[in-house]
Amino acid sequence: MGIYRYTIRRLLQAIPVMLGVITITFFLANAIPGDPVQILLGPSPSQSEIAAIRARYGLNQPLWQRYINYVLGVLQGDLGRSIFYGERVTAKIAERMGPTLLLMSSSYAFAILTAIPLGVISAKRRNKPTDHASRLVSLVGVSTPSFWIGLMFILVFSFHLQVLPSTNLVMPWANPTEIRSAATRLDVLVMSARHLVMPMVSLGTLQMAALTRIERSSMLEVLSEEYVQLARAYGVTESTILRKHAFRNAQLPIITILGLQLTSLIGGAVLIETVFQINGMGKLIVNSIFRQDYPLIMGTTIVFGVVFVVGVIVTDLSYAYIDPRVTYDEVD
Amino acid sequence: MTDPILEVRDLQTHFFTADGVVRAVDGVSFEVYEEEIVGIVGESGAGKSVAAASIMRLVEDPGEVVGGEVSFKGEPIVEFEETEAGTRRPTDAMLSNREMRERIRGREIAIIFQDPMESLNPVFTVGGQLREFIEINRDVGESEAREIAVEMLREVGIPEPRERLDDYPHQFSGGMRQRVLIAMALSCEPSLIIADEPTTALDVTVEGQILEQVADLQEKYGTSFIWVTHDLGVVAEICDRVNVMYLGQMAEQAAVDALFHDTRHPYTDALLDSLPRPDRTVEELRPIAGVMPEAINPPSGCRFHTRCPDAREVCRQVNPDARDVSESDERPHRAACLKHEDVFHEDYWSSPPIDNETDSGFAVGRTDAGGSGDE
Amino acid sequence: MVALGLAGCGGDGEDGGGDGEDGGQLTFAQAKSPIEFDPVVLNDVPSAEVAMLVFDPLYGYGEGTDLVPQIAAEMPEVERDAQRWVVPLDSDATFQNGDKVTAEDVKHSFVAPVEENTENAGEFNMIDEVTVVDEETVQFDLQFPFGAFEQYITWEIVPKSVRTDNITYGTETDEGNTIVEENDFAQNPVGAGPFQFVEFEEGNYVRLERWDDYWGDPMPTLQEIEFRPVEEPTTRVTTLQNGENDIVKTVPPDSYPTVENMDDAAIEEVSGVSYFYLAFNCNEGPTTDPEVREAVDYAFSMDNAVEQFVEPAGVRQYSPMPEVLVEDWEFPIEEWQSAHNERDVDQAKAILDDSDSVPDDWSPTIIVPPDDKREQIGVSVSNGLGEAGYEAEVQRFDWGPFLEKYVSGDPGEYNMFTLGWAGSPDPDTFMYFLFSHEQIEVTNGTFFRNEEMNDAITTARESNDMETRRQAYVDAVDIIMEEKPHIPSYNLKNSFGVSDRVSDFSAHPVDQFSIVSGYNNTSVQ
Amino acid sequence: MATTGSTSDEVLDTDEGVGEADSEIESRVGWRYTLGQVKGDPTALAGLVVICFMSGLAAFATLDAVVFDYLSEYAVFAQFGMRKYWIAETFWISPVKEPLGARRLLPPAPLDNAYGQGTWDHPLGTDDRGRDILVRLVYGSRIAISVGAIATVVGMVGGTVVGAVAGYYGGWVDDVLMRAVETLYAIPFFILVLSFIAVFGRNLAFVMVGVGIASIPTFSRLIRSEVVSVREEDYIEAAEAAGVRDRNIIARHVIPNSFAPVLVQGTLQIGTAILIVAGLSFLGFGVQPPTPSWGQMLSKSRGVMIENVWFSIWPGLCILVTVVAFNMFGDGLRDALDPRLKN
Repeated sequence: MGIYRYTIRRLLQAIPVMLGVITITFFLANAIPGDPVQILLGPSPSQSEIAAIRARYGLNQPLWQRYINYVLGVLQGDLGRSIFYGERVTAKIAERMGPTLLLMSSSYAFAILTAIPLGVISAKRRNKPTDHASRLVSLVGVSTPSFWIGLMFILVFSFHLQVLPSTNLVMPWANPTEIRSAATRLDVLVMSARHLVMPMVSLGTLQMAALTRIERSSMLEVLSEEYVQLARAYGVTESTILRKHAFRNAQLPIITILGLQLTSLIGGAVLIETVFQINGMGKLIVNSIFRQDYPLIMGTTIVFGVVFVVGVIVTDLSYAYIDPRVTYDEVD
Repeated sequence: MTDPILEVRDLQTHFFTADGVVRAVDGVSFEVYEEEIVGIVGESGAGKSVAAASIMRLVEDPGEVVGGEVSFKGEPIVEFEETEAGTRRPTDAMLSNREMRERIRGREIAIIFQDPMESLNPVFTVGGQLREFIEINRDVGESEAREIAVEMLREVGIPEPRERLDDYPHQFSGGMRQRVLIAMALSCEPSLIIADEPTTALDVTVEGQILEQVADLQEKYGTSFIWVTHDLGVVAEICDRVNVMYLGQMAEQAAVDALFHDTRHPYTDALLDSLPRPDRTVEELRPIAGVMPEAINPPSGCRFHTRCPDAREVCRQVNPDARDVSESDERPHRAACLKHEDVFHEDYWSSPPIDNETDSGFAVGRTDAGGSGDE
Repeated sequence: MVALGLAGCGGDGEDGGGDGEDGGQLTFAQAKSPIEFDPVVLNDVPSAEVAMLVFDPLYGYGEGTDLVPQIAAEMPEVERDAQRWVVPLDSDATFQNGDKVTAEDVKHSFVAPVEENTENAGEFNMIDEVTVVDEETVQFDLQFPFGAFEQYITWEIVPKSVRTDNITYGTETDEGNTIVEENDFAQNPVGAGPFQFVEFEEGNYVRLERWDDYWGDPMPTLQEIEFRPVEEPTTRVTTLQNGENDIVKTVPPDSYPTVENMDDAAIEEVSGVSYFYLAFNCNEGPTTDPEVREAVDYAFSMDNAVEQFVEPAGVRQYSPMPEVLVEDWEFPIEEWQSAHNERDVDQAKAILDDSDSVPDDWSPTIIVPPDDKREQIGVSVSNGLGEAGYEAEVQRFDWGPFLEKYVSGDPGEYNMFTLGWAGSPDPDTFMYFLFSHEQIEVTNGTFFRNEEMNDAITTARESNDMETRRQAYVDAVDIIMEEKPHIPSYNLKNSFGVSDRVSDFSAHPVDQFSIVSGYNNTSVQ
Repeated sequence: MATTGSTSDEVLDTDEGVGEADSEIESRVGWRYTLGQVKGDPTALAGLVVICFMSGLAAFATLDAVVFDYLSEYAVFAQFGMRKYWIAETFWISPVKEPLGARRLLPPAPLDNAYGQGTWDHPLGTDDRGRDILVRLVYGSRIAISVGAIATVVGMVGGTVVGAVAGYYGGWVDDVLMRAVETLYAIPFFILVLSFIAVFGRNLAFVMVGVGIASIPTFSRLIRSEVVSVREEDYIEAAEAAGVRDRNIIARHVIPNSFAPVLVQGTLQIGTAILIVAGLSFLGFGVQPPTPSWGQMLSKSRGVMIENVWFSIWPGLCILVTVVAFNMFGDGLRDALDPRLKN
């Protein structure tokens, strides 16, 4: 089966999952106590005004009717209108998507780029000091609350050393003319990198540690495989073995984990966005829960669900790309 | 006869585990001459594969070659010398890892592993893997390596080899993969190929075909083989000379006919008795009593005495090395058994027999092993 | 006359602030992100802080709580015993789109909150009619004589045509209010203030730049202001320390020494017109009994709590009247202060144990908003009651749920709560909203009913005679101090951590801060 | 089911007996072996020691904070003066109330800061209300350990049931259940728990259940794959052939035999749950004050981080050490159960 058909099939399979996500979030969000209209209108609204607002948000209909309308709306790409902002949910999410995706992808990049060498070195020098050190780092890494790392970073690097900014993430794609003290694209990129480094490391540490552990054990397993011995027996150098013969195989478990870890990455992003005042989806959803802005709660959760499902499909596709044994029929 | 191309003397390979030192190979000597197929036979755990790996210096952590000599065409692959402190250390002359990699592995000695399913890297094409090894070991360019690969695949009986180069290992059957591995070994044009149970994982018909093919190819290319197996039937089919290993040591070494027809060691006898043969019924088959003790705690004296039907008290005390027990007109025939009293000069025949037959070999083996451990 | 004089100097200011002099760019860390900039609609501090620079009010404040005409040409003419207020407008006043500020715009600014029933509607429910006398004169007719009205005409003026053109109106409700469907004006405000709106990204920044054609005086020195929300107070202090922001709002009490010890920053502060308090549920439950409220006052030490958790960011306050008002109105603060009980746990325990209203296993609920200081006050009360043998639970809620709960009157939700109120420099803005019966369930969560007190508040509200009003307020506060529906707690300072790069920035008791005014003009190096 | 119940139960009796004995022997042997392995693993042992220590503290805190509180309602106990935090207040210092004239934000004993010199009365310093940090850490262990453990048990039980049923029946049951689990997985767990708390309130019980539910996918996937492989083994087929009912097969044979990896995952999951709960507390969704919890202490310390960083460091370290311990023990357990993975 071709990659396109496979992708389409996976997307089709994702439909019931997404429907489930929509259903769960719809009923959960609607079960949140408190009347959003009350919050919207403030003290002493008139009856007719309440009625008008209810009609506007479709709250005057029975729950099942609203559910059906909502699902139909989602199918047409309409996630409703935020009660707090009065804006379309899709517009609000589009506005907040950038920082979150930037944060998540840079954290993943950080995690992968540190975990792979660390895991490989660890496996190569098994039970040597380097290995012990790397294992200690990963053990502590998976056990430290990410937000605490973030707080300590701010204290040390922003307050005491004053070398890194702690808030107001600058997007690398921001227009240089709109950014204070930035003249060129390069300035913006440098600023963005300086802003990103602390949130990225705080969020990425857990992933980095988890991946290092997997990389190490996976590498150890591959290095004891017979085909690696065979390569040695044919005079292939150790570095070539690591780089070529063992490396690719050892990445297979990593790829699977990358897809599944997305959910913990998203959870971490909620905290890290709060710590570093990053104006992304994580902060949006926490605030929406506080404000009982449930169209926004639902919309954000659904979008996160899509991010996750797409992430898993992408990892499966790359799995099939790396491992020829897996055909697109078999991946599931 | 000319000089042997490979000479192994008193090779010792130990594994240093948390539970103690495992003497997987404990003083093994043998040699391989040009254009011959030498068998190494033994039960699993006898140390055959470790011995084979030791020759290539491919023993993995926590294993280590700790003593003895291996020389290949006069080059010291393994060579130790005594230090003043009484410990052993590799000599300066011993080939460095780099020399091993660049001059010996693949180029001079190639290896074929037991499991064709595990020996090929699943994420690279068969052609890619072949080509890489050919390029490394024959100093040829990419396209030439490709031609050699195609030629060699055809040689080992893979149909449409050119098309199949771009296939991945999982697209080949087990037998086909083993042929690929054989092609891989041959295509590097080594002087010696170590085949570590290459046909064990295959079914009998495929095994037969491959053995035949190997025999033909061996003749054609004049390559020497070390054929590691637990199957005396295979040995009988293709080997010129045989080494029988038991618990890290050599039990008997002889030309193949002599071994089968003029067996000089009780262990070989037992092995032969356990071999199903067309001229015997199932009832006549006699499996070897008991299991092989673990190499971490070998019995004292002759290692086989716990299971040996001919064991006597002296066998508990004296561990015989393999010595030439051949008649003067014969080719060399070595055996490590004290019953050749004329060679070993121990009072075997006057020593009281140990009764291994009545009790289960397992129980006796354990008691004796325990007893000897206390001594 | 003063206003005219100022307007006359406008030309000079313009020259001074022109392209020749660059007063720099200011970054200002707010405590939260603004949401919208339509003064008719907005009802949160961060939005108001930005809007006050884009819009000029009819009257502004001087350095203290004194009123200064801004778009108005002079102080209003008060007629018919303060039931009619006539305001002449400054003929120079111009909106940023070049349109003149007219009486029609002023009228719209005052009637729109009621017509659209925005959250600010309550502020103007005393207005009977706004009349456009001529293009430069507006007349307000009130439903009753209302002396405090001058505090309400500090309202910011919006350009009617621009605003209404950018709003999509929906249906009219039964009460004659109009529902607003979309309000683009709130995202693209145009006012008559010294700064022009440039760009806004919710949660990220608001950018304003100097309006070089500002009609008023003085012309700001600052070229540009960027507001950034930094919600966490410690992080705000951090951004001051590492230079990310030039000014940070609200220095938390524990960070005072930290900011004071910074080499290149200082604290700028002024007492605010605000009042923070502990209130009781007088609707239902044991706290309806004045004795129980008395006992709670005995059970803990508000002095101690304020000293530990509020100072130096605020000061102890003994009545609902903030310091400024006590001074201006010469209220008998010593007398009120003496109504406060010193901590006496035994006394509290004795009262509570003997009281018929208090069950033996009474476990009161104290709800607090998401603010550390008010939470700490709540915990102090809880600890005090615990020592008296009654385990109280402190529940911290976010603003949404909190605002919903504290006006429910349900003792299952709360027996006590801590809250604060920021008003204008007139006692009415505190007394009416916090204690009048009319505001019960709206902004008064005590449900405390006392006709005498309510009458006094109404009398004071509907009068223009200073002495009558003062006496009425004294009477009302006396009752409050006696009956204790509230235990007054503290007055918060409007405090800012200000980098040394910034000069001539000023904290303000009512407006929070002043960037540019008759007495200051902020600039950044 | 009801009508055929009696007969099949009879059939079952004999079979059950056999099956039970078998699996018990098997698991007992397995346990002894596992424990033996763990004993030889210093890291796992160290983890176990820390876990036992923290659990001991938590048990003590639960006794003092919960059991005594409950008993104090009975006159029999109340007359001894038994009450909430009795032990702490009698022998040491109250974990929830600051003493009169308490000094806030003191540093650990030998140090000093803007608030004064640390004293040995408060070896780790005092918090934002002047309460002793050490005693609050001790009592905070209760929340961390109990929430971590209970949430994990909820997830484990839920996940085991779902995974076992899906794996055993296969077919459409499997499809439906696994799709449902995937759905649960597709909603980021943090958001799931947050909404769960928003719906049901900030009760600790709901936090535990919420975190538990959020971890169901992990367990159900794990046990499903185990079940699928165990199912193929002979003794299940034998039981099936003997007419043992499905649910009994699952309960008595399949689950016990698939339990090892679930236990390993469970140990690791407790650590994860502790981290999640700390994160929730940080956002303000934890236990209500004044009940001490590590996450809440961290959250409170944020406001005075610059002035007294120790208030932030201690609870952070407690979380770190506890989670490290669970990870070390979990790793050791896994190595013991699956020596192949051992390094």
